[in-house]
Amino acid sequence: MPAADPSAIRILAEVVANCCEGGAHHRLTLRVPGWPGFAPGQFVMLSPGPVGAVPRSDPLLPRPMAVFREHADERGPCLEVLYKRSGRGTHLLAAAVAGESIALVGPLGSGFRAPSAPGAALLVAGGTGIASVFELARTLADERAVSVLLGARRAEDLMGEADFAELHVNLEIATEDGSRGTRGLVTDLLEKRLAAEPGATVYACGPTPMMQRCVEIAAAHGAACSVSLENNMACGFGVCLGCAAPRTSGGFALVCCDGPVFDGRDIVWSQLP
Amino acid sequence: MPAADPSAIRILAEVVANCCEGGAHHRLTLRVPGWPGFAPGQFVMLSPGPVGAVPRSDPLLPRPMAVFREHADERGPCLEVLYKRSGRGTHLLAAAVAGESIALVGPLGSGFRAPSAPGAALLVAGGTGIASVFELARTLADERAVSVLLGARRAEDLMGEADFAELHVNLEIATEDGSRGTRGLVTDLLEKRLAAEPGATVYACGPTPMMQRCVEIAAAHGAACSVSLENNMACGFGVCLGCAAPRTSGGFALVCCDGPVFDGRDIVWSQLP
Amino acid sequence: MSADIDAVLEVDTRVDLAGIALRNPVLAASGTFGYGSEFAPFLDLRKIGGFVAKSLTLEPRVGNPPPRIAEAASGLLNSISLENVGVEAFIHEKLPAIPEGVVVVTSAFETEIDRYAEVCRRLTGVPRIAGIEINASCPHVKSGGIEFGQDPQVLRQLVRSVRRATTLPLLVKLSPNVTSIAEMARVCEGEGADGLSLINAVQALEVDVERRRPVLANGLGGLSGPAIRPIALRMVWQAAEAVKIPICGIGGIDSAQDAVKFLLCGASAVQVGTRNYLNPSAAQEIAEGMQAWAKGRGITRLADLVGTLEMPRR
Amino acid sequence: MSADIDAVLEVDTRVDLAGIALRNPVLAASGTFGYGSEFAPFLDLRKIGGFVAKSLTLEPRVGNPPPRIAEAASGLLNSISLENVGVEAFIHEKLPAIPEGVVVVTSAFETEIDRYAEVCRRLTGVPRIAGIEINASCPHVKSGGIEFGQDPQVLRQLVRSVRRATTLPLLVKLSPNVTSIAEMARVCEGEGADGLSLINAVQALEVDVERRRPVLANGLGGLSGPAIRPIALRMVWQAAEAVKIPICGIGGIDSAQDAVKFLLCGASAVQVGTRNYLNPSAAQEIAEGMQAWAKGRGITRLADLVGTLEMPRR
Ligand SMILES: Cc1cc2nc3c(=O)[nH]c(=O)nc-3n(C[C@H](O)[C@H](O)[C@H](O)COP(=O)(O)OP(=O)(O)OC[C@H]3O[C@@H](n4cnc5c(N)ncnc54)[C@H](O)[C@@H]3O)c2cc1C
Ligand SMILES: Cc1cc2nc3c(=O)[nH]c(=O)nc-3n(C[C@H](O)[C@H](O)[C@H](O)COP(=O)(O)OP(=O)(O)OC[C@H]3O[C@@H](n4cnc5c(N)ncnc54)[C@H](O)[C@@H]3O)c2cc1C
Ligand SMILES: Cc1cc2nc3c(=O)[nH]c(=O)nc-3n(C[C@H](O)[C@H](O)[C@H](O)COP(=O)(O)O)c2cc1C
Ligand SMILES: Cc1cc2nc3c(=O)[nH]c(=O)nc-3n(C[C@H](O)[C@H](O)[C@H](O)COP(=O)(O)O)c2cc1C
Ligand code: FES
Ligand code: FES
Repeated sequence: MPAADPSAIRILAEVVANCCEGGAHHRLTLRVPGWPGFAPGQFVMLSPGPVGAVPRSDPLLPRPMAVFREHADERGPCLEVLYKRSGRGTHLLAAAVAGESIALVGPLGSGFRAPSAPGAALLVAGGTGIASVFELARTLADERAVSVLLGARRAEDLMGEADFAELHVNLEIATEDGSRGTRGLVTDLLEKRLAAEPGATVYACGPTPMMQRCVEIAAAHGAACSVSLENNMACGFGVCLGCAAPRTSGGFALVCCDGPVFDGRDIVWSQLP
Repeated sequence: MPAADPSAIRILAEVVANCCEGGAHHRLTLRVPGWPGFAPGQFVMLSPGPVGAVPRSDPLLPRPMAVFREHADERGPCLEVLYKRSGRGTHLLAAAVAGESIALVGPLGSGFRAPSAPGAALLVAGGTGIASVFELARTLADERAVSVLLGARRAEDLMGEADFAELHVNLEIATEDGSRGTRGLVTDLLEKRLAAEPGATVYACGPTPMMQRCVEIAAAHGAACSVSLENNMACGFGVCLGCAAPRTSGGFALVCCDGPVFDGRDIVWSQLP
Repeated sequence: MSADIDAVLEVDTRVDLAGIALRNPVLAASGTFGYGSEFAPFLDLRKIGGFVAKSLTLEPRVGNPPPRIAEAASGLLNSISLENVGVEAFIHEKLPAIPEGVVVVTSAFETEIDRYAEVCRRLTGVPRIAGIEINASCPHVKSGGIEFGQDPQVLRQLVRSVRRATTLPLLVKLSPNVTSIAEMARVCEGEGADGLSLINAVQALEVDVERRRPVLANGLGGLSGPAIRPIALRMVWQAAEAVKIPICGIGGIDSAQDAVKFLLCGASAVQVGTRNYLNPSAAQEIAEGMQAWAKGRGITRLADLVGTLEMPRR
Repeated sequence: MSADIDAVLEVDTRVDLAGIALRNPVLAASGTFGYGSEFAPFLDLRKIGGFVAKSLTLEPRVGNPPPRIAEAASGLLNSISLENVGVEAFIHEKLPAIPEGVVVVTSAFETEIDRYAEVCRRLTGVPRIAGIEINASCPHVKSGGIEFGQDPQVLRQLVRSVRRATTLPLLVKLSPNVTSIAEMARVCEGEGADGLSLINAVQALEVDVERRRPVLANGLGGLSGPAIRPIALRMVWQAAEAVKIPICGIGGIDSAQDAVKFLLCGASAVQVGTRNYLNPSAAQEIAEGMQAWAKGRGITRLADLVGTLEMPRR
């Protein structure tokens, strides 16, 4: 059982900003003194809601959120999280206002590994998974050709598009209703690009069926495909054993510390929760 | 067992405003379509926190709050509540922003009875009890001499002073540290006024020891004294039997529907929770 | 097309609970709904399946001294205990105040078996009373304070005795404070109970650290509300596996989805408890919500949901 | 003046738990603290009383298929079950990684009594191991799946057997899924257990209404967290009334005040469980919080709080 990132910290982070970016999408900026930096694909556990004298106990568990990116201002390191307001935890998160504190544990997880092959990188993302690949896109773009393929049901469901547009990457978008980019599935875009760029390395994060399809497409083209899983988690650092994902080689991997990033072939997709 | 006010309604009331008035004091204005009006001393049960798709279950119970006053704007009836942010429920209440909904049940309780004697009315209030006597002061002031005696530990702990100052009442204030009004206890003010105005009727709402002392002072002067109790409640309309207060005549009264207003002599003060 | 389906699909919400015909499976739980008419301002009593009145003893009883309630994490602790108007006052004063067409189940609660039986006899033959629920969570004085529902032998004697005392549909409300709810369920079935209600509040304690005393004046209390829902679902499922008589599921039901969970676990109907305090319109909202839920999924009979949980076999 | 008192008053936080000397009464609970070193980034392991390692079986075990956790109202449901590295890997790989000066209690967990005893034998004599906690909440295969801790006869045999197998301080961790925790406590005391730990998670079920299946792949699970705290406080108080051996209180402890509640109910020490997931610094914060709480009230020894709850007598 691998341990959590030894540089991980636990802190009451101050909310610098927490803005709705249209629909259910929000951008949270947290001030995190002592933040040790992070690798693309790492995440934090956030416990929204009152802390201190009047702690909340429902919803109980913290929520895993990818670190979208980090920066520093005059008062120290800050990090940004993009999230979708969906259930009880993210509703509570959306209610946090500047100046409040949110308990944070991180950085957690093992993050993405840089491509071992020299070719292009194809990043496929959908839903909340989009937030997990931004930093990967940014860093890889310094050294190689990067295509980012974003998928959503409708244009409104796209998260962080403007941020990606600022990177030196080839950005392609597919929506199921055609309201933005190509009409269809993002995996169709992947199919086309892989045909055009054999030898590319694929990275995927999003809904399970999307990731599973990416792994199949990559395999058919003989390309490596890393995926970042979004299992439910209680701790995020390898002690609750709650985030188990079945391994092709038998037994279970812990998504929080063996991953969240895995080689797509190592996961038994049919048995994922 | 008397029933709840038959005009009581249950509604998701819209927050019109929810402002901090310094320190822990807040003023909440709710739009309540169908609000049937209220008698001085009646209260509502408020369930702060998310409703609908993502209900909260902790803290679980609604909180009783006196109706401070009511008004109507072009969109219908509104009511005002003054509250002190103290525990988990009121912290959650303080987080509600305009446009959100708060579940409300009310008006509840039996309220104050007008004095049976023709003399002056002496209203003694401290802590959150101040909110319970405002409407009583306002209505009684139309027909008789009214003195309002407000007590607090320090000036910052006084709630709604400016509202009382606008009424045609004799307003006197006592603080324990002397930072506002007379230095000392509000019950000392009562003692003086009762000596000056024998035959006055006393009304008291505030911390239990304060109310108990008011009852003793009134008794010593042969004056009637009504008190409004602030017991913990689960339902507010007579079915949980949780708000029991021991009666002098034996057995228990339900504060929510037999009261919250009682003749001070009817309560066994030593056995109040 | 989907509008057509909407028009055609009527969800049949009726259920039979131990011989009591209910227009829908949502009742209000004993002790949380007073004697019914208290809720008239907040819901239409004819739109819910029915309600179980506050447990009745032979004589009127005053309750425990305050504090009697305390808040817990997602739950409520209470020690209201035996407080009620007594069986005669219920029959003569409370029952007539309940509108026609409302299904009224009564609840009996005593400290000795003979007295339980006597309460049942008094309730039997009274018009408007649809059934009796035996509250077995009362401490049995003769067994040293252990609840009637905690000892299979005592429970057997109790059910045998009350079964003889009434011809009304008889539900036994089980205590959750037991090692095996299945065993208790079988005892009741064996003695001719028509159905089971479960669970009652879970025995619990909350402490005031400053005063070094229990928060409740009475010491121990019963925990209810969402906190106990997963415990109640487990017990309903275990009881439903053990017996054939119908079950009424109780414990932390807050929403239509919660109610559906109990049906899936094997309950034929449910009772809403603590939630009634928080939202006195809850029982009706939950009943309507179940109908909407079923409709949205093309389910035509709520009764078809009962016991359809697919439990993995080990 | 008050500054003087502050300077003078040192709170003695030391407690003795069944022969294990602890620098303060706050341990971390088995299964919620891994093998200890996972928490090194988040707290100083020497600032807590100690920790109970994840329960060990003779052989390494893989756990149940996912989902293994589900959120409940103020609680967590889990079906992690037997997953662990096995007793040998613990001794040779995990134990050496734990810093010196940290009190390590091990936990044993098996499906047969002989195997429990064998785990205890292997742990006995290993340097650094301060004691053994017997996790009695495992289903006993020979009794048809009922937990070891649910049957007094089975529990008696288990404790007798493990007592013979080790000279280490022996704690028995009781299952809360019983009618009488006092009876189970007395069984353990009678068989020579040095202390009791309680409670383990409460058996529970959460349902996915859309898929009509339990949320956990395994079906039933254990409920932990604040939701069960009032149940745990009740059981600790009942067990403390029944036996003289020390008790370690467990269940939903979130804060120093919660921990004090358990001491008042009769626990000599406490274990923090689920809260470690939410806040990996929690155990240390709670230990320090208890000291501050006591200091603020002029209490000079935490051990003086144990069992001082004033329970009203009926
Ligand atoms: C590594 C990782 C990175 C992620 N990054 C992002 C991101 O950058 N942006 C983003 O928007 N989302 C991200 N997610 C997903 C995010 O964590 C979920 O959307 C979020 O937890 C939903 O919480 P909620 O409270 O709004 O939903 P809820 O409705 O409360 O939760 C959804 C369902 O899951 C259950 N559930 C939720 N959390 C848990 C849990 N911890 N254990 C068991 N059951 C649980 C709930 O009971 C419910 O049934 C990430 C997830 C992972 C694992
Ligand atoms: C008739 C009436 C009118 C009132 N009017 C006002 C008013 O106008 N303004 C105002 O500020 N306050 C008013 N109060 C007092 C107000 O209801 C309390 O201050 C409030 O409940 C505190 O809630 P909290 O969540 O902030 O505190 P908490 O700290 O959550 O509650 C304080 C303590 O009481 C317990 N508790 C709280 N509510 C309950 C309950 N319902 N049942 C059991 N235990 C409970 C908590 O567990 C805790 O121990 C009134 C009370 C009554 C009875
Ligand atoms: C304040 C209170 C009083 C209760 N009184 C009774 C009672 O008189 N008879 C009874 O059978 N159950 C009584 N109950 C138990 C409820 O009927 C129900 O079984 C329990 O609260 C669990 O359901 P819930 O979680 O929905 O509240 C009472 C519960 C509460 C909270
Ligand atoms: C995910 C998880 C795994 C657990 N594993 C074990 C275990 O291996 N052995 C054990 O004795 N208890 C185990 N427990 C039970 C805890 O030690 C504790 O008794 C229980 O969770 C109640 O305490 P809490 O409410 O503070 O969590 C586990 C609990 C959880 C939540
Ligand atoms: S989330 Fe706890 S082990 Fe992975
Ligand atoms: S608060 Fe429920 S009866 Fe008074």
